[in-house]
Amino acid sequence: MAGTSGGREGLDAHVVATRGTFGVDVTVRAAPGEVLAVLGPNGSGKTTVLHALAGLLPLEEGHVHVGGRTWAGPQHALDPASRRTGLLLADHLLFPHLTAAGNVGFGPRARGMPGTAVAERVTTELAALGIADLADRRPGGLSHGQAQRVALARALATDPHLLLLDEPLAALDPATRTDVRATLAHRLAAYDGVTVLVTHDPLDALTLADRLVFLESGRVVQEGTPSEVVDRPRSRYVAQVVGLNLYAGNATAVDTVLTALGPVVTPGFAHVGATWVAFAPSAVSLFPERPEGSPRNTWPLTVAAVELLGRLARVRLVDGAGHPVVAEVTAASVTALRLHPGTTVWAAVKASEVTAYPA
Amino acid sequence: MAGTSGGREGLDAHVVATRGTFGVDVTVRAAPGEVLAVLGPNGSGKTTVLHALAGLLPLEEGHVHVGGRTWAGPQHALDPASRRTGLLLADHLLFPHLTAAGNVGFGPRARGMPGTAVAERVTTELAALGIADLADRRPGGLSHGQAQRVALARALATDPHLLLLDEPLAALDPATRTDVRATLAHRLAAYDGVTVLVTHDPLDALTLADRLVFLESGRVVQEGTPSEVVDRPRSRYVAQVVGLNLYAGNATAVDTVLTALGPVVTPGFAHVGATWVAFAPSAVSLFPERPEGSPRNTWPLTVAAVELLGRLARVRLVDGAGHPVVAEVTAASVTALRLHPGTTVWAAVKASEVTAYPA
Amino acid sequence: SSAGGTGGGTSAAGGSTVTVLAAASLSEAFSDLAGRFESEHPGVRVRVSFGSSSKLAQQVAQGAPADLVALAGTTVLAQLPEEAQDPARRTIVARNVLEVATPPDDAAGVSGLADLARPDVAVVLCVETAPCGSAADEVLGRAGVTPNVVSREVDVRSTLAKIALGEADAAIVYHSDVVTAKGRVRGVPIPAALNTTLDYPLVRLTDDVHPAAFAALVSSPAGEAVLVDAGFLAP
Amino acid sequence: MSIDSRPASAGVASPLRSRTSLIVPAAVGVALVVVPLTALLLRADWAALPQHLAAPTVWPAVRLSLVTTTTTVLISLLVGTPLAWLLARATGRAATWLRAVLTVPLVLPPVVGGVALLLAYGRNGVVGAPLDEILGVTIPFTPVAVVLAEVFVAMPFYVVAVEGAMRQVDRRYDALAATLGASPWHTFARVAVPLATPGIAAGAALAWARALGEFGATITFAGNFVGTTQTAPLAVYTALEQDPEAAIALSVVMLTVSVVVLGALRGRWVR
Amino acid sequence: MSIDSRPASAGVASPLRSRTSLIVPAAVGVALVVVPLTALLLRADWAALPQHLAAPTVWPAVRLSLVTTTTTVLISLLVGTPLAWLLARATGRAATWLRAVLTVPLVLPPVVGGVALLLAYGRNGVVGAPLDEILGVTIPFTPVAVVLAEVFVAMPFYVVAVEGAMRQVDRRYDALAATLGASPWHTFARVAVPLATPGIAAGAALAWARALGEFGATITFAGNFVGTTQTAPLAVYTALEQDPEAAIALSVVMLTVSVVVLGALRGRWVR
Ligand SMILES: Nc1ncnc2c1ncn2[C@@H]1O[C@H](COP(=O)(O)OP(=O)(O)OP(=O)(O)O)[C@@H](O)[C@H]1O
Ligand SMILES: Nc1ncnc2c1ncn2[C@@H]1O[C@H](COP(=O)(O)OP(=O)(O)OP(=O)(O)O)[C@@H](O)[C@H]1O
Ligand SMILES: [Mg+2]
Ligand SMILES: [Mg+2]
Repeated sequence: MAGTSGGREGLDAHVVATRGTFGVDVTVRAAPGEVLAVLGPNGSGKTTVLHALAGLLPLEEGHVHVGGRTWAGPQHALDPASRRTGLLLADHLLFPHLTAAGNVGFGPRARGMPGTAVAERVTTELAALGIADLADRRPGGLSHGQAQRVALARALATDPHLLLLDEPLAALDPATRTDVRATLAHRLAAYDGVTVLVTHDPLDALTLADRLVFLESGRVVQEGTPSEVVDRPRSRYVAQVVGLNLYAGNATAVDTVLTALGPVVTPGFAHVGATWVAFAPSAVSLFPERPEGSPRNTWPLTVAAVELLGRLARVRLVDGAGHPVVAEVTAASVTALRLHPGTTVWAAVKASEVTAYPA
Repeated sequence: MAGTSGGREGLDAHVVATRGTFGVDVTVRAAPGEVLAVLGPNGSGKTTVLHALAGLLPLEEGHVHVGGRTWAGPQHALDPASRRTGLLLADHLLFPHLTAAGNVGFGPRARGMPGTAVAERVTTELAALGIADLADRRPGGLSHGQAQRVALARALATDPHLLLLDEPLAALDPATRTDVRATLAHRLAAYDGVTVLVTHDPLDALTLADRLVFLESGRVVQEGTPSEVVDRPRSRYVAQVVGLNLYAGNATAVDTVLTALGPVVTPGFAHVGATWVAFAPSAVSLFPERPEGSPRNTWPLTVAAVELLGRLARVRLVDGAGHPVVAEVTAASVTALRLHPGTTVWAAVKASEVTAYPA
Repeated sequence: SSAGGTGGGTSAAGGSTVTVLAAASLSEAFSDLAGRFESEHPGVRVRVSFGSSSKLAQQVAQGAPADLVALAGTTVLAQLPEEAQDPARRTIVARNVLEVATPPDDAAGVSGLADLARPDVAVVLCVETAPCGSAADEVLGRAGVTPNVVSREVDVRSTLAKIALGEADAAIVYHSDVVTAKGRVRGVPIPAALNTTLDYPLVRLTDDVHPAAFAALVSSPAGEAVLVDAGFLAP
Repeated sequence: MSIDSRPASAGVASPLRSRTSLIVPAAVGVALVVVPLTALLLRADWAALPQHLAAPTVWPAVRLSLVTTTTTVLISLLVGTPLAWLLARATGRAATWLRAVLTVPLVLPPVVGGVALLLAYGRNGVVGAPLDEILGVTIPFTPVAVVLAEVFVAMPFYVVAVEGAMRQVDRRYDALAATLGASPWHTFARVAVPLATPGIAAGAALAWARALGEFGATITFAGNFVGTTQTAPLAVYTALEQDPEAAIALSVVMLTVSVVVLGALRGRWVR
Repeated sequence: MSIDSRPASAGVASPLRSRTSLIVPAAVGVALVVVPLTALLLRADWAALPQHLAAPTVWPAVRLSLVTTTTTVLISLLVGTPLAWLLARATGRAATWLRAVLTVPLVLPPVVGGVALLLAYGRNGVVGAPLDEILGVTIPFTPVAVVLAEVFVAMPFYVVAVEGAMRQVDRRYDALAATLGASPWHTFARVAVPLATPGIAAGAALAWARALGEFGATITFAGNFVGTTQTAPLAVYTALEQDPEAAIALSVVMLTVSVVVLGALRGRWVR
């Protein structure tokens, strides 16, 4: 796809739109070639933003500039057909009357590509996603994951200036997902337009995206590079997604933060006031009795749930006031500690495993 | 749902069916109250099996016995309306003209439940999945994940004798997914019918299911309890899903297996002949030079791809003949070893980290 | 040189055509006469279109390319274009009288106008606005008979259908209609003293030779014979 | 997740040429219908209209038309909807031929349709004769005959249109309803009918309009008696024999009524 | 993933009662149409059929009917399909009223329709007069007039039926096609038309059948000239005057032709 699109100036959009009683007000910016992952809870407005960018939902305010051109502004809005987007919808919506090849070729054909070129392009796109043998199948004869790959191929085949992918990998089996993710990473690296990728899978976001945007209730709650977000989540939801325990607190001494859990000792930091405290579930050790020795943070907690994941177990705990702590321990410890909902245990976290940063 | 369904004798089905040129021939059995997870690559026939169980696809051979009754046999087949299934389809297919409440109440109402009881039931089901506030919304006004939860509520609301769930959690955000998974685990534990759960997420399978069935090309390739499967995968696909490196080999000495990668030293075992060898990605260490010391299995490999997952990185390597090895290392090592596609490194796995079992 | 229509007539290049519009009741007779004319005048085609008189009048008013129009009754003449209403342009080519029609089996036993007053005899008449309807009213009035009318049919065809299928026991239609029905209805004559006569004017809309010749054929003794065979009275 | 159907375009419409290629044929289509209607309106004798409408036959005819056509539409809905649904989901030759047979009344010249009705329900008819002998009921020349004629002529339009619409209802919804325990009737009433509503509305409009315009079968089968069987089109036709101006005035009124009824109903019903 | 539509049931059909509640009204519907047709077939004079069919006017009438009705359907497809699509996607009052106006020819007694056509395209008509003066073209009493009359009467059926079908096409497909760069025309041709095929087939069948049965407007506007404007229904009408048996025989033939054509075409076309 290299060189086919003119996204020299990337994406600059401020989307204010409503759907029923729900409103979004989101600013997204990306440099040419960048991949922007949009994450957020169900119903936070991710799809709504994609639709607004594609022109399927009118802006109430704001603008969409792509590659230096104005797709939507206060006076003027291009219709969807005049924007060059490649849109993959979460419920893929393949045209039921067209074969897989017909679906993938629809965009190029609609944009006037000659027949033989379309056929070639379709073959390439389908082969890249490992579904060349399904070219003549109608959507009715495809499995869910196969249909999703066809829809992805259809979005990619339009040489878009802006690629909008809504949960492109959700229906894929883990092995295929790895392959398609790699293919996609490869494609997107060579692509000079902007990609906006909606996903619920942190793995997708971390492996494919240059920047992450987290939405909640139609507003951006955090954005940054993957490592910024992973290291310093700034909302409970973000922390949950990247797999950290996160607490808001107040820095009271050079190395102690007062949180809902109680005072948390950290390796030290250089500021005062509102502070986030984060630590990984794997940093939490569980003991039947209050442990002695190095961990300086210990809390008595009650087990709420235990999830066995093969050799590992994820243990959800709560303190007396219901504040949650997630611990990751070996399956063996679950047996040894007789962990089951209701068990009371002591959790310990070393100060060196705690991260603290200003809110 | 406890006590409402008569699945005393569980599920005993042998499904032989075709869809176009594709055929499945699968035997599934489950005791009352058991949850059976069906996994497999896209297009392996998981949905086809569910449809056959629900009566949407005729059997060519075989039978379906549920709770001691024959739903389908050689002579005779109940139509879908006479089977008591709760079916959740992967592309949820909510009735577009009914509200969320109308969708959830459709089944109870169709089975003759009086109006007030239906309303109560609907409220309970929606509340359990955290979408009580969406009761009056039409599917057009729901987000993807919200719609999926409504569809799940609809399947659960029918008091089925056989619950068939096709990727019930795929569209949920990670936080909701955890919650719904917990709710579902709770529901299913109290449910005395059989649940067949199709999923691509090993986490769903491991946390919800009593037994796993892996399909490939319409045939069962492995089945067993989660721990059996996690510990001893018996196909490349299964190994990939549970996150292990797996090689077929031949036991030549008491502790060495000859595999495609070369001889692999194991902690020892008590048999000869065809043998599977498995080790976790996290057991693979990477070195710029051939390491000295304890690891007895070392191979020179080339990096094929590196995926950064926050603090961790997954490195895909191949040997000279293209056999793959996956390693999980810290993000720091990726920088230190300058790992990028094409780098040659040495991989080492301690013998104690290797599992070997007869094929 | 034309009165309301220009006709497809002789003016048309290559072979000439005479275009005739004729009342539906004339269809058998005029089809026959057209065939005769064509065999007597090789190279001349006669095209005849049949319809209800009022429809034909309307078509002429809207400029139908016709040379001749034959109407049932003189009342519709008023709907023709003014030029065509010139009495010099028309000749009466046939007449018709009313008759009582009954089903062939005559289950109700209708033997004359007076029987129409019996309550067990279901009578259908043409609608007042059609010539056969107003004429029937006139006759019944003259005879002092008040029949048990179940329907006022809009045209002769549906009136006859009711009788032929035995839905009604008697109707008042024209004699020619009974003749055309060929045994599917039975006719009971109405005394001349009570009866009325319907004139069939043939109006010349153009002055071309062939139409005039066709009009002459219709008025000729041979034409008269054909019309009489079809149940009309000579003018 | 639905895509909003409002166009995002606030001004510029770039694929104008392409839109033209739809609008031009559509405009031709509109013209083919509207030009003759306009001519009719232009030539109508508006001044004499009140006088024409005051004629004593007008109101009974309009009332009879409204009553019988409404009945016809109700019968079509009740009886034609299940029929359309069964046909839409039926496969096999029998269904194909039944479908074709049901379109026959569309093809039959209405007058012949009237004859067929007489042969069936008339005093000597296949059904009518026993009915007459046993129950003493005669159908022709009654409003029931008008309804029968209208149903015969108009219901096939409804069935064909609704069958097309029902076919377009995704079969997966039926299947899903069945797994939820819905009987065929429940699926029909709660799934197929609501999903095919636009088609049902269209079919009902077609049937109503066709019934309202029905002439040939009614005159042949039911006759033409003021107040009993003279519907509006028969009144128009009767007037046409003598006074075309009055007939045109009457039809203009009939049209206005029908446009208003259809416009109001469909605007509310559909969308 | 499609749900297979074959029923899984190999024998037992348990919700029989519920199925009955669909089948009974459907059967009533079938009876309402089939009983009169059967009566017609029973009373037809089969022995005389060959003789009736040998009449010299039969073949020209049938041929003219086939040619003009085919033309009418083609015009409806070409012109009515875009119109139906635009109406299906249009919102607002203008569209509502246009929709109602387009149903007027369904309501108009066909004879009045013929008068309207004469007023529009006749030599003194609104459009006809200039056409005659400038181009020397006259339309009435030609096969063109037959087609115009059939289009006027039948196309509205097509448009109404197809509009209903097009409305049922999920709007999300249009929107999706637009994001893929499809112009309105492309969306219409490649998405809307294929997805509405069952409705289009139904609409075409309706229009064809209606055109084939058309009588009143044709006889008024186009006249009744053998070979030029006498279509099959007019031939039936003319025969009815002299020999009802022949007329019925003719209509039976007409029906047979239409059932065969529709049965064969729709069987192939739809499904
Ligand atoms: N007609 C409507 N009325 C009220 N709210 C609506 C309407 N349509 C959509 N919404 C709401 O808009 C919100 C945003 O939906 P959107 O599809 O953008 O969410 P999302 O972030 O894509 O979620 P998901 O992860 O589940 O796909 C949802 O909460 C939804 O309920
Ligand atoms: N009409 C058809 N002709 C040929 N093959 C078909 C047809 N319909 C379905 N198939 C094939 O049947 C296979 C089974 O499909 P199924 O939906 O059961 O897969 P699945 O295991 O559910 O996959 P996924 O994980 O993608 O949902 C697929 O490979 C599909 O391509
Ligand atoms: Mg979404
Ligand atoms: Mg599937």
